[in-house]
Amino acid sequence: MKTSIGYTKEQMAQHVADELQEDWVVNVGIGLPLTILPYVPVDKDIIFHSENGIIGMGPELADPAQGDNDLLSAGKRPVSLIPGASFVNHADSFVVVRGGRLDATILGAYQVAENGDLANWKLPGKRLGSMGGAMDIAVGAKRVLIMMTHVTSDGRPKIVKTLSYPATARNCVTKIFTDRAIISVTQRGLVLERLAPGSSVEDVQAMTEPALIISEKLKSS
Amino acid sequence: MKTSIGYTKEQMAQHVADELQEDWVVNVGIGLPLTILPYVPVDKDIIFHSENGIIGMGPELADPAQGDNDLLSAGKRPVSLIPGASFVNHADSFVVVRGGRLDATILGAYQVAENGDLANWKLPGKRLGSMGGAMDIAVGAKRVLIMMTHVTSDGRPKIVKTLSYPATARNCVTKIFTDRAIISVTQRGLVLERLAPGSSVEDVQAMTEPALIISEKLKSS
Amino acid sequence: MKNKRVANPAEAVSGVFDGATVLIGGFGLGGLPEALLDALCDRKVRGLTIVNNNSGHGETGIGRLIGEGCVAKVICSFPTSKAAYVFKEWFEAGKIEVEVVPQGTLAERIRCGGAGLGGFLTRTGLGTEIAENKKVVAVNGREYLLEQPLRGDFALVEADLVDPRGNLTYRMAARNFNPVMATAADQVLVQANREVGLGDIDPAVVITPGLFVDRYCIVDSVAKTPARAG
Amino acid sequence: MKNKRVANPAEAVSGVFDGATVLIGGFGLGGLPEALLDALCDRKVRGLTIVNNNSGHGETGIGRLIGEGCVAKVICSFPTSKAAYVFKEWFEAGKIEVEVVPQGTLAERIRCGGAGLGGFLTRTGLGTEIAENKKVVAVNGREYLLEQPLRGDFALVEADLVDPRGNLTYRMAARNFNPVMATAADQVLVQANREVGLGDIDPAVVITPGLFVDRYCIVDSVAKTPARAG
Repeated sequence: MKTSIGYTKEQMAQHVADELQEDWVVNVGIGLPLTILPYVPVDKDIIFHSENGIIGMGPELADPAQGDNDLLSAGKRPVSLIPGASFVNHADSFVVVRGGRLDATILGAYQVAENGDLANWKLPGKRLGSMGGAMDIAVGAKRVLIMMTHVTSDGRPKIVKTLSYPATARNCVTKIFTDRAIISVTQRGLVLERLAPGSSVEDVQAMTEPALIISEKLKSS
Repeated sequence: MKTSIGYTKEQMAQHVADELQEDWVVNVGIGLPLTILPYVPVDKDIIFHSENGIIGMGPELADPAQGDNDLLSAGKRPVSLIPGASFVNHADSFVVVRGGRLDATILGAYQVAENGDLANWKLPGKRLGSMGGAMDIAVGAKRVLIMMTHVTSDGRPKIVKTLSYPATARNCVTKIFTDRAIISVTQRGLVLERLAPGSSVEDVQAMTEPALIISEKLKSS
Repeated sequence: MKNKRVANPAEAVSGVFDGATVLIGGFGLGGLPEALLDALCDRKVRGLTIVNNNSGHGETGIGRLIGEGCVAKVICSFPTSKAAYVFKEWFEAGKIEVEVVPQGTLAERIRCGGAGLGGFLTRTGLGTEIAENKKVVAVNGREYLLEQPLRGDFALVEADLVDPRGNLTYRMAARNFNPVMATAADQVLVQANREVGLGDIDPAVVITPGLFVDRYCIVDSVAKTPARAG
Repeated sequence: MKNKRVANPAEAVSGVFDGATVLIGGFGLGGLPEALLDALCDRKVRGLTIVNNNSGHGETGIGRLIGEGCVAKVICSFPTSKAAYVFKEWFEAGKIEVEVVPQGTLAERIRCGGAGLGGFLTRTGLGTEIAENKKVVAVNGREYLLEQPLRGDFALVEADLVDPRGNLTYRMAARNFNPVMATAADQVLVQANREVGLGDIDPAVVITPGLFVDRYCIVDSVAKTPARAG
C-alpha cells in the first residue's frame, strides 16, 4: 500500500467543504472536521451551530489571546459570531440537534460499518471515552459526513462490515470522506463515488472490508 | 340550612389572601379565586405567576380599554407588571408549575374528596370540559388552596367521600376555604380549622360528607 | 442568504394544504397571528387540524377559520370559553372534533415534538380521564403518564421583531406558545410587527433563532384593539 | 422582598453539605462559576456528586475541587479532555466514580428534572453501551431509550446581570447549561458579574426568572484570562 498517494488533508477538507450548501445549518466536530472551515468560501452563507448554544458561529480568532471565555467553540477555542447570530441554552441547543434542524454534521470516526453504524467515541477495552454531543448529533443531523483516514495507522480498514469499536449511533452515516476515496452509504450498500489520484478501485477495495458498489459516475481526481 | 349566615365573599377572599406569605410564588385560578387579589396588601411582595408566561403579574387594569392584548392574564384580562417581572414561553411557564416552584395556587372546585382529590374542570355527563392549566397546577403546586361554596346551589355537599365529578388531580388539595368553614386536608382526614359566624360544628358536619376532625385550635369567627 | 421575507400573509400561508396540522401561537388574543389566520381563511383550505390553547374568540381568527369550514379538528386546553361560540356550534352539530389536553402537557408535547424526542412522563392527568388509553410507566416506584410529541406541518407565529435571518423576539406575553411552536413544525410561518436589519437584534435577546423560520411577513399588530373579556 | 444577595461566594455556598449533588454550570471555562467553586473547595466539603459537561480544566475550578478530595462522583459528557488531568489521575487511582452521559441527554435530563417530569424518550444512545440497563420503550413502532431526570441539591450558576429579585441574564455563550441547571436544584446559588436595580432588566430579556434563584453574590468575571486550548 502506497501511503504517499491519496488526498492531502487540504484536499479532503476541500471536498467536505464543497459538500456543504448555502443556507445549511451545520455542526462541525472537533479535531479533523475543524480543518474544513478555511475552505468554506466566506460568501457561502452557512449557519454553524456549536453545542454550547451558539447559532451562527464565525471563524476562530487568529489570536487566541484576544479571546473571551464566554465565546468558545465546542472545542473550547475562542471564536467570533456572524451577523444575525444568537445564543440558546444547552437544552435548546440540542432541540436544534435532535429536532432535525442540522442539515449536516461533520464528524471524525474510528470505524464506519457498511450499514452506516458509526464508532467515534471510545476505544475498545478502554474504561473511559467521551462522546460529548456526538451521539445526539449523529442521531439528529440530516446528513452525517465522516472525515477520517481510510485505514488505521497500522493499515487495517476503518470501513468495516460490523463495528468492533463501541458504537456512537446506528445507521447514521451518509457519506465518508477519506484520504483515498469518497464513499456514500446507501440502502444498496457502500457506493464508491470518487477515487483519490493514484488510487485504483482495487486499491480502495483492498483497504475496505465490505464490498464496494462502483458509482456509474465514479470520478478519479 | 340558613343561607344568610356564613362568610361573605369578601371574608372568604380575605382568609385566602391572609394565607399567602411574603415572597411566595402564587398562581391564581380564574373565577372566584381572582377575587382575592384586592385583599393582598400591596406591600406584601408576592410573585403572581400566569400560565401564559408572566412571572410577576400585577393588578388588572382599572380601565380595560387601556389594555394591551400582549399583556393578558390567564383569564384574558389586561394586567400590569410588578418591577422585576419577566416573561417565559409556555413550556417554561409549566416548568415553573410542575417543577415545584409554585408555593401555592388558589383554585375553584366542583368537589373535593376526603383524600384531597379535586374535581373542577368538567361536569358529569358533559362531553366537553376545559381544564386549561388546572391539572398541571394541581399536581405541581406545593399548596393547593380551594375556594368554593360549601354546598351546591341545591344544597348538596361539595366536600365528599369520593368524587362523583371527573377528577382534575388526585390527593392534591391542601386546604379548603368555603363560605361556612376552613378545612385542612391531612393524612388523618379533614380537619375543621375555622367556623363561619353563626355556624356550629354540627351545621358544617351536616353539609360535609366525610367525618370532620375538629382542630384543637378551632376558631369561630 | 435565503430570502425568507414574503410580501404578505397570503404568500406566507400559500403552501398550507388541505388536511394539514397547523400549530397556531397565541393565548386568547395575545400573540395570535390573526393576519395569517385571515389569509388561511381566504385560501379556503379544508380539513385542518389546528393546535392552540383555545378554540377561538368570536368570529375572528380561529373563530373565523372554524366558521368558514376550514377545520376538522381542534387540539386545545380550553374549548369552552364563552367567546368560543363558533366552535361550540360546530361541535354540537357534530361537524368538528376536539382533543382536550392539559395546558402544561400541551406545551410540553409541542416542545417534545420540536426537540426530536419520543415522549415524556408526567404526573399531570394521572387518575383522570386524560389518562384513558395512555400508557402508565413506573419510574423509581412512582407512576407517570407517557405523553407523546405533537408536531405540525405548519406553525403560524406572531413575533415582534424579525431580522433577515428570521431571528425573532416577542412582545411581552405574546410570547406564550409561539417560540415553542416555532421549533415543532416542518414549515414555520411568521407575521412580525417590524423588520430590523441583520445584526440589529442582540444575539442574547433573540428568542427564536432564525434557523427555525421559513417565511415571514410584516404586519404591525401592536396597535391592536384593546383586550376583550372572554 | 426576600434579600437574596450575600456578601461573597463563601456565604453563597455555606449551605452545601457533604454528599450533596451539585449542578455546575459552564462549558469548559465559559460560564463556569469559578468563584463559587473556589469557595466550595475552601469549605472542604466531601463526597460531592458533581454534574458538568466536563471533568475539570487544569488545577482550577472543578480540577481543584477534585484535586482537594471534595468529589466522589462526576456526571459529565466529556471526561477525557487533556486538561482534565486531575480527574484522570483520581479516576485511575480508583478514588472517583464517573457517569458519562451524551451531552444532549445530559442537558435534557437536567431540564426534565427542573420541569417536574419523570423522564423522556430519546433515540440518542440506542444501540450503544449507553443503553445498557435502560428501559427501551416503543412508541408508534419506533424504539426509544427512557432517560431519567437529573436534579441537584444545589446548582452553581454564573450569570452576567442580576437584579434584587434574582432575575438573571447571561453573557454570550456563558449561558450554556446555566439556565437549565437553575431550574433543577433545591438551592440555586449564583455568582453574577454585575448587579442592577429592580426593573433595570427588560422583562423580555430575563433568561432565568428570579423565582429560581436562592442566593447571589457579585464577582466580576468578565475580565477573565483568555481561553486556553483543551
